[in-house]
Amino acid sequence: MYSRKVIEEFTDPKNVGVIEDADGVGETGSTVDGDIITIYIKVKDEVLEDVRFKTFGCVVAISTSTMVTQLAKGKKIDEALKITNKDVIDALGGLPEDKRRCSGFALAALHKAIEDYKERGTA
Amino acid sequence: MYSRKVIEEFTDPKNVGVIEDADGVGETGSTVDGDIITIYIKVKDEVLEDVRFKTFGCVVAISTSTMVTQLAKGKKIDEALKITNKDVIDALGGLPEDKRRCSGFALAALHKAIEDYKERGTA
Amino acid sequence: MKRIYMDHSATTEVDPLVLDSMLPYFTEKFGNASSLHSFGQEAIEALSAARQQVADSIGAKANEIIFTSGGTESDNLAIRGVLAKKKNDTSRSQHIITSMIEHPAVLSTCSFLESIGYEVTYVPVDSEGVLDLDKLERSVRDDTSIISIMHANNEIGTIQPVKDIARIARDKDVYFHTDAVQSFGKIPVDVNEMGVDMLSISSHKIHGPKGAGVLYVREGTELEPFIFGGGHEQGLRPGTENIPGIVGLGKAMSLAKERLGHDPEHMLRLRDSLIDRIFDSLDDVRLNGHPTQRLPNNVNLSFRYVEGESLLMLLDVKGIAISTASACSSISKKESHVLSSIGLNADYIHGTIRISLGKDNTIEETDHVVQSLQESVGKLREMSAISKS
Amino acid sequence: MKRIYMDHSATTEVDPLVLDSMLPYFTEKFGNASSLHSFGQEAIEALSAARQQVADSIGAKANEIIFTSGGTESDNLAIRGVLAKKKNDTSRSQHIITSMIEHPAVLSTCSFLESIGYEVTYVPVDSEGVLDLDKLERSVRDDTSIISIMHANNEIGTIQPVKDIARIARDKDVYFHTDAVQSFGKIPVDVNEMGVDMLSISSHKIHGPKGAGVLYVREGTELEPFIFGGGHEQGLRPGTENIPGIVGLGKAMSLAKERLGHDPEHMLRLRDSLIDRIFDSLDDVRLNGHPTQRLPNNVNLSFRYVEGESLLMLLDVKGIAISTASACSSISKKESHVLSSIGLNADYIHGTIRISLGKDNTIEETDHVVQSLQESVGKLREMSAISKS
Ligand SMILES: Cc1ncc(COP(=O)(O)O)c(C=O)c1O
Ligand SMILES: Cc1ncc(COP(=O)(O)O)c(C=O)c1O
Ligand code: FES
Ligand code: FES
Repeated sequence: MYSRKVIEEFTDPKNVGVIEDADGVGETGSTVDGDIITIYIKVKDEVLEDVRFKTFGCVVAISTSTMVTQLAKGKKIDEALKITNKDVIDALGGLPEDKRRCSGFALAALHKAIEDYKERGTA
Repeated sequence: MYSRKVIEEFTDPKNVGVIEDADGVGETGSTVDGDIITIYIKVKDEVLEDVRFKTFGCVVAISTSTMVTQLAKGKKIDEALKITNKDVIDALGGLPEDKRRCSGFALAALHKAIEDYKERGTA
Repeated sequence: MKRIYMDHSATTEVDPLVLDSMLPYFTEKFGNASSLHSFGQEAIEALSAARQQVADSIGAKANEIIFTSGGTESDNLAIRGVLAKKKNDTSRSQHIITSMIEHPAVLSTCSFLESIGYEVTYVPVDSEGVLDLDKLERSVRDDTSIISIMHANNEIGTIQPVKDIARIARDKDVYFHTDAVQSFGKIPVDVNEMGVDMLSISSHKIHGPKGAGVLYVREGTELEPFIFGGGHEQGLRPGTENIPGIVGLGKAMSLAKERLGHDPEHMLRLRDSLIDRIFDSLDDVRLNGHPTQRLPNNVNLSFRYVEGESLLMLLDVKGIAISTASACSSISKKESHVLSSIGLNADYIHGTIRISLGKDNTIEETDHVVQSLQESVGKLREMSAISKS
Repeated sequence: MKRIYMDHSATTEVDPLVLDSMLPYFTEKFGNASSLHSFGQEAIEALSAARQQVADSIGAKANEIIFTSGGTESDNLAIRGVLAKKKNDTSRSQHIITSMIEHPAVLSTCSFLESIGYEVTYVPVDSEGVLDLDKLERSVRDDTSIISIMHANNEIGTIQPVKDIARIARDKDVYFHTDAVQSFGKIPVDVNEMGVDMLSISSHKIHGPKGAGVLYVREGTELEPFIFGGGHEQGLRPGTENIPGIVGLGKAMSLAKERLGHDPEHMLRLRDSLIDRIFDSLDDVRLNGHPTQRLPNNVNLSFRYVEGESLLMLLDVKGIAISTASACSSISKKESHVLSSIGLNADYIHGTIRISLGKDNTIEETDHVVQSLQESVGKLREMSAISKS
């Protein structure tokens, strides 16, 4: 059902954790649905210097979370915003059809974190 | 499904044939139903000296035919009339439930043959 | 005594290659295909591979294959599935067309449907068992939902003109289901060539295990399940999948498809030689069904003055296994609806047997059968209360 | 890596003795039980022997045993069979009683029946999953036809007071069907002790092959088939009998019955030690279901701050096979209706796993499971976006 890559990322996730002095935080999901993804970003010169996540959720939620952090980390914010859902899925070697819905949560959380960062900047 | 005895009697039936100068002939069944049993008797001093059959029909029709002739042959008419359907079935080591109906045809043909003999006598 | 099995239309022995393919799924890869763990994944992989094998064998796509417990269930699902779906579409739902010589799986389903208010037209066949296409065409109504006509008959082996039926169905925009339980593996079965919307297959008739079957459902055909439970098989057939059975079925269908260039030809040679020699050696015999438009493995004969069950048992004593009518009804000696539908005389009807050949039958076996038939028919005719004279 | 299988409520490996008993029926004694010849007779003998084994294992008579393709079909047949028979008996037909925690085989059947005009009462259960007997009794109406309440639940293992339910049903003159798919082989199942009219069993849950099941039907219970075809199984289940499957089922039931004095005790010991040690080693854990009135092989636990599928997969990577909810629905991550019915908090509901033990699991395996659970739950909690702090 899950690709080998999904299982690899899931069992050995990178960038797990909280950034205490994050420049932006984004959260998606709800405990009722059983999935919550929080993404923390640290920005320097418009570059995502650090990206971390905390996820309560299924295999897809966790593996997309770690993949999104890996794809985003080191990228400029503009470039990071260009990461598509398809990029995430491809990087994971595909996802089961019936799990496609949840694959967008992590990316959405990243977008929210970047928004949060931008809002803070303009505040 | 069929007892060993039924198969034995069926594959090696005794008393097959026509008695040309029979003292009584009885027939049951119809070609439409696919079963016709004819029983011929030869009587001497009220004893069934010879009993023969011709049967077009299923395994039960044939095996009860030969069994009825064997049970009746050599018996006094009075005694032959006392042969019950159960006697025939027991002598065959039992018959399948759903074939019980056809097991009475051969005995009925014997009764008809005896009737025929009696009618001829009174004629 | 070496036994001779010539009742392959009733059921077949499982091919050793098929059994081998099944064995790992009983004790090692025994998972439930609904489980997420590795045991479940093994089951899912087996299921997908079998589905692909089945699809490839009939020119279908994998997502068009629904696994069932056998031919009977497949027939029920096809007909009742379509009707259930169309239930609320009142203009197109009340009427079903089938033939007079279908298997009980279709006929009993139709009687049930009649009992709950549907109307069924039973199209007749000619004396060789071929469907009356004109009558079929004329029987289509505005409210006809489905036509279900078998590919080849299980008793007399007559092959129906399914392409023509499919054309009529398509013209009239009615679903066409065919029961290919007897035809698959004997003659080509390709769902696109044939133009069918649904097609039934039963594993145990093609050297696969008992307890598995297929309903092919063309993409876009709208069905509802008639058994309810979990959402297996695209929601059309709930219940934990019978993985070993399905694996065996997939293998059996692959093998049958591969051997289609060889096995049927072999059976055909045996069939025709058997028929010729029986006619040479016995009088008052009739061949039922179509002389050429018939399954390569079917020989259906009526012997006058002889009763079928008795003949069957005399042959059985000699180690030869054949059948009287359809295997389903041979225990209750009621008249075959197929033989009455082709107008066979009562004279002959009771003396009918079916010899159905298999790929492994040999010419030597047919020699033995011809000789045994001659002896047995002779013996029964001598004993018979009716005869020529 | 040696794998540890603890998902026996989903399916079980076929016992080697069971497989041995089946093997001859694939390739040697492969006849169709409807055939009159010797191959058919072998099949009939196998069928009768299996029927007797099944009957003996549940205290029934052979003629009360109907073979089906599995638990789902048995459940469908029981409920729909009774209703079909009573269809014309208008005073007693419109209403069905079941529980809120039945298997989808019963619940989906009931929704279907609702969709065609029947009324269904879903009796609630308490927080430990035990049926509310008062509510059950009060829900019986003049037009109630059947009560269907499972013997033991597949997710949380709670055992229902079937004797009490049977008493109510008998008092009110309503048929009582129970789904014993999970209970047979784990706790005593005797149809007379229990007082049921109908009872479902599935072969693959008790070390028998997939694709076979039983519906026990008490003599005198009036049913109609819901699949149509030949007249097999007393007219209640048409289709060529799956002889190898049925033989395996008979053997599996015999073995389970024989081992009833031993296997469940072993599983119970493992179960309780597993529960104790998990509670010792982890916080924020809940045991779902009844503490004592539960299947000896069922451990259903909720871990707060953790999601079930993730936990399942981490364990799978370590070679441990368990399940999240009922195997049937684990692929679609919808909330378990059983866990909502017992009022489990959303907090816990998503972190629920089921460990279902088998007779061959060992204490060493449970050691490994306890340790792996501790590691995996710890890891996921560290990763979790929600937690105590
Ligand atoms: C033409 C036809 N259809 C359907 C069936 C039923 O198949 P099964 O026995 O697998 O249910 C049979 C066999 O009995 C058959 O010959
Ligand atoms: C309680 C219960 N009933 C019915 C079923 C359905 O059985 P089967 O998978 O054999 O159709 C299951 C198993 O999934 C079950 O656990
Ligand atoms: S994130 Fe909801 S099921 Fe995966
Ligand atoms: S005599 Fe009629 S079936 Fe036997």
